[in-house]
Amino acid sequence: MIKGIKGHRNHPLWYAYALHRVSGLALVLFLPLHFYVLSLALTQPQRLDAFLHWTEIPAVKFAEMGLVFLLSVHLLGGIRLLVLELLPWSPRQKTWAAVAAGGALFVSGAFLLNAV
Amino acid sequence: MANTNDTMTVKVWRGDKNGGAYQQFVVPRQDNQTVLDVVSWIQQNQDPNLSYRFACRVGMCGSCAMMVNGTPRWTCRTHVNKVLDANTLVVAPLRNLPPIKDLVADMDPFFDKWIDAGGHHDPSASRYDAMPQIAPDDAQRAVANESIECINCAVCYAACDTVAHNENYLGPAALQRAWTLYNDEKVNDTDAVLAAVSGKGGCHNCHSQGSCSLYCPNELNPMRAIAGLKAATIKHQLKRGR
Amino acid sequence: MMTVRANIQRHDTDILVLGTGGAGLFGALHALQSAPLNTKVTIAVKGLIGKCGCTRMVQGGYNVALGNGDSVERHFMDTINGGKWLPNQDMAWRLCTEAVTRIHELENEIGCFFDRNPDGSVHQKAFAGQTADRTVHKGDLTGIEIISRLMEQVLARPVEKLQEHRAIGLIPTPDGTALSGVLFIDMRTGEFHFVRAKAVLMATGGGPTMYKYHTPSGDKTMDGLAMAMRLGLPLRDMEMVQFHPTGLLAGDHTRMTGTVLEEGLRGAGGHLVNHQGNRFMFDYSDRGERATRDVVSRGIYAEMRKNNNPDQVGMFISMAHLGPENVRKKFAGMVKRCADSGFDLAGGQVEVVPTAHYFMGGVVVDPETRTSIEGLYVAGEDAGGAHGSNRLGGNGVANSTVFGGIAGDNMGLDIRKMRAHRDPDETVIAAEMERALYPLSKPVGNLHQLRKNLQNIMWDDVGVMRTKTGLERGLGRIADIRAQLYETGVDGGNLAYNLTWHDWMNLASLVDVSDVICRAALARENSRGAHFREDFPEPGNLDDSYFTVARQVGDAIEVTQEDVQFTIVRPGETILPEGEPETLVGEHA
Amino acid sequence: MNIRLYMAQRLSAIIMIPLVFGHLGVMIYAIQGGLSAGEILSRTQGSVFWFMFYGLFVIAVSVHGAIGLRTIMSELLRWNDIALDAIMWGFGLLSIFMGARAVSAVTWL
Ligand SMILES: Cc1cc2nc3c(=O)[nH]c(=O)nc-3n(C[C@H](O)[C@H](O)[C@H](O)COP(=O)(O)OP(=O)(O)OC[C@H]3O[C@@H](n4cnc5c(N)ncnc54)[C@H](O)[C@@H]3O)c2cc1C
Ligand code: HEM
Ligand code: SF4
Ligand code: F3S
Ligand code: FES
Repeated sequence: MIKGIKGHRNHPLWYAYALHRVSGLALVLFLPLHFYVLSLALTQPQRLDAFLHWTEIPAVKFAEMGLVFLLSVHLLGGIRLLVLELLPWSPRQKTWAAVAAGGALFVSGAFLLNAV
Repeated sequence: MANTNDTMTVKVWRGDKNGGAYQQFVVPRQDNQTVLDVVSWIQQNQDPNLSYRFACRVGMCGSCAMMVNGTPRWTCRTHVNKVLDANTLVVAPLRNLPPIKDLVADMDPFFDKWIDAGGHHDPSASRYDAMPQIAPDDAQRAVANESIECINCAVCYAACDTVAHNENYLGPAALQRAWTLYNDEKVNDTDAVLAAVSGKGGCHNCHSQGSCSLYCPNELNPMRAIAGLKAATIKHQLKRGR
Repeated sequence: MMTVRANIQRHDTDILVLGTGGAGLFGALHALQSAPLNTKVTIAVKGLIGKCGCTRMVQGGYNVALGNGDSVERHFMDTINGGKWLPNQDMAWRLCTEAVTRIHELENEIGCFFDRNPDGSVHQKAFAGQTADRTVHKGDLTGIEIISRLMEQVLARPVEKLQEHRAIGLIPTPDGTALSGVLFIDMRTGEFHFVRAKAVLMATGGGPTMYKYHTPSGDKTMDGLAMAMRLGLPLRDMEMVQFHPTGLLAGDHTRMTGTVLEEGLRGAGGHLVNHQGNRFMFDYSDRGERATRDVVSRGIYAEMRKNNNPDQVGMFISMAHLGPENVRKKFAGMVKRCADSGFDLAGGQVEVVPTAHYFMGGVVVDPETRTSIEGLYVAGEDAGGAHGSNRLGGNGVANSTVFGGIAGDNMGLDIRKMRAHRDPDETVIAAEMERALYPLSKPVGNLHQLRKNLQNIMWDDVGVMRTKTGLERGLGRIADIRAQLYETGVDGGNLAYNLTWHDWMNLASLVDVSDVICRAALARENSRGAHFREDFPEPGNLDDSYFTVARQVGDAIEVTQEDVQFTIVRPGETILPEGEPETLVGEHA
Repeated sequence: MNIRLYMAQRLSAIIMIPLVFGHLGVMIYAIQGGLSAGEILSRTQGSVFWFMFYGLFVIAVSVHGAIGLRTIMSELLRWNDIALDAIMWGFGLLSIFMGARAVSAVTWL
């Protein structure tokens, strides 16, 4: 597994947890900004348009995509957690949970590549 | 002694609650050598002041757990070959518990939480009553049986980052015990079990990091038990209509 | 050289329990139940509560007659026969009757769960030497279930908890007729601690760890019996050391060596083979590998002596013919444990030796656990009498939980009559402290080697098979070890959690008790149960059965013999109703 | 975290699952079609459906995010309960307020 990570953390479920937290935190920080931009439509539609043009710039687009990426990662991770916590466990669930963690990573990675 | 193939480097944490540092030893390698044997060898042959704890030496008492190369393990049943990294072992007292001296951690917080989680049987019958008839293939009993092998070694407790970050968190072993009680048909007041795990440090703090289940030396699955508690508490809450 | 910091903390309690095995924990719980409200109960233990001692290591299970053809009478007769007519019959009877209540208490009040039959009733199986399916169990980890549940009950109650407190002396009153309290070392700080109590239960669990190969947990070093001896209490059956036939042999350097490979392996059809690959147990018994522990231990030992290949000390247990997959499934825990130390139990062979397992000897008590000194109660493996010369598998936990509970009941009642605490004999406190501090003033030496030497001596001279010559040689060699021990010092620079200091005290206890074992073994010139004299292989006349009593008088040990009182049944008789079959256990295929 | 916060957080998460899928869908569609303020607004303004959709979303995400933030602050910075509750309510209310403005901007006539 990954070198340099503290021994007890070096496994897929822990990575899934860390990713979920980081993505959640990033989304929380992004949310007010997002709302602000949208509310521009009310007061100054032209500035919203300008902003949306601004989003055509690759770097910005990349950042926006990053957020979409985070949202989808968080979504998949969240679904995984909800399934794990609220639905009954089958005997294989421990393995299944690890697979799902990997799966969420993979799917969101693919999404990122697609979108860019 | 030179560090050859016949020896290994062992870094041992020395200190107490006021802090400490690693001290290096060179220890001969042997067949069938456990980490506990390595630590014992150092105490018996190199430094008589080294402190560590063990009792049963066969993985039944849960006294000997330590951090070995960053990972919590029962040392009496951890073969050196399994954990040796670049011919080096780094041994420290169990994480998430206050150190007493060298490799000995104070396990009281772990057991205090065990009791706080409601982790003991509240009798519903007496010694003069018959033993309950319980079919071995009873589904609920099967769930209760799953964690019966817990030796309260606190390996899971040391592996969990939620424990590290949240001092109220009851931790995987205590919650798993509560889950067993919840599924024990001998327990009358399952509401009380759920109440004990629904407070500030309760099961809802678990982030399903899974380190507990991964490192439990008895291959138990506290993560699953905690998930069970989460679902049960929700069901109970919804039933109460709130 | 260090200056001795002989400051000592003192405090009082009402009821003090030493040890947290089955006996200690039940003692504390029952004392809380029977004592007047607001009685202070203190529990002091060398390790952590419930995490040290042997009760946790119980695998096979708990003997109790629960009907289905079995009866308390049958359990009793098995116990007497197994003990070769040496048990104290009143104690054995108490054990068998009370076990029935205790197992119900464990299930219903303590919260244990024992394995069930398909119909939901409690499952019972038969250990060797039993005539009924009697052993209640939880898989092969019965002790974990029992002790974890007991531990929780005690932790949840308002009991004063002195963990990692090592008892080093039972302190009498100045006139010596009663106990005042117990002197401890708080292992975490290295400080002395004297606790006065109206009633003290000693339940430190014996534990014959003075043998090269032994099964008990590392904290058990016969401290209790050594303390009792210094107090002048009579000890009985001290020659009776039970060997388990199949201890793991994994090398000198690993603590795994000596640990038990479970009985069930032989029961399920495991073979014992010598280094030529031949089965040999049928040379020693027509029950082969399924003979009782003492017989199989002697068989292995005899075969080991025949083999003079120094690289192959032990014999081998071989399971592969039963199908490795099958073995892996049926004995999952054992297979995994062997694999952890590098052996393949399911498919290969594992080297085994007889290993010292249980100590039948102990303090002379009455069936109420009272001793000859007021205020001191002894229960569990520390107490002698219930098993006589041999303990049946499954009677160990039954014994400790039954008598621990009885002790608790009695202490709770007896303290009602005891108004005040008794003052200690300060000279004894001073002497015990001096004894503990003694090694700190001597030049540091190799304690570890010394303990190994003792263990070799006990194994060679006072072990599975004994002779007069060997025992006499052993006596001399034990004395040598004692002399060397008193020349071997410990670095006392830091007494906090100083394991080496405790190793010294451990060895001191072991030497003291080893000496008594050897003397008692010399005194018994016949062979009964666990005690086998090659020079006196016959059991002697059962009607004239006697047990040994050892006592320290001044600096000397006196060993005397006392006749067994057949208070319930005489040799050749039975208390089973007429027409009862001899055994209800079919030979399992 | 206690059971009420836990339930609120999980409930809001469940509510958001379809909403996020919907939102992501719109965004991908929008990206592919090129995006202008006018286009967005023409789709959403005056639509009761989108009002309900984003209204619910804002409430759910505010609850969910606020509780999530509380958890993180509690574990990483070990704030006390008062500070934690303050940041939770502060963030939640701010988020609802800003979100309400955004929704009304996007869906009002
Ligand atoms: C591997 C193994 C398997 C066994 N399997 C079975 C079985 O299947 N069935 C059965 O019936 N029996 C079995 N036994 C025997 C059984 O475990 C014992 O007979 C019984 O548990 C003894 O209980 P106890 O309470 O007397 O002592 P223990 O449980 O050994 O407890 C002794 C306590 O005293 C403490 N102590 C020791 N010295 C001091 C001191 N100086 N100061 C303070 N505290 C001290 C110890 O730390 C410990 O807490 C087995 C034993 C072993 C070793
Ligand atoms: C469908 C959408 C979502 C689902 C299913 C979902 C699910 C979850 C779940 C189950 C948790 C609990 C994790 C834990 O306790 O370990 C969580 C935490 C969190 N979520 Fe979401 N979430 C979603 C959307 C969002 C959004 C849009 C935000 C941004 C505001 C967000 C922010 C957070 C934060 C900050 C946490 C705390 C993270 C932590 O405790 O580690 N979530 N989410
Ligand atoms: S669940 Fe496993 S790791 Fe945790 S205390 Fe029990 S045995 Fe140890
Ligand atoms: S590691 Fe900790 S976060 Fe939960 S799943 Fe296990 S208790
Ligand atoms: S010493 Fe008992 S579990 Fe390791």
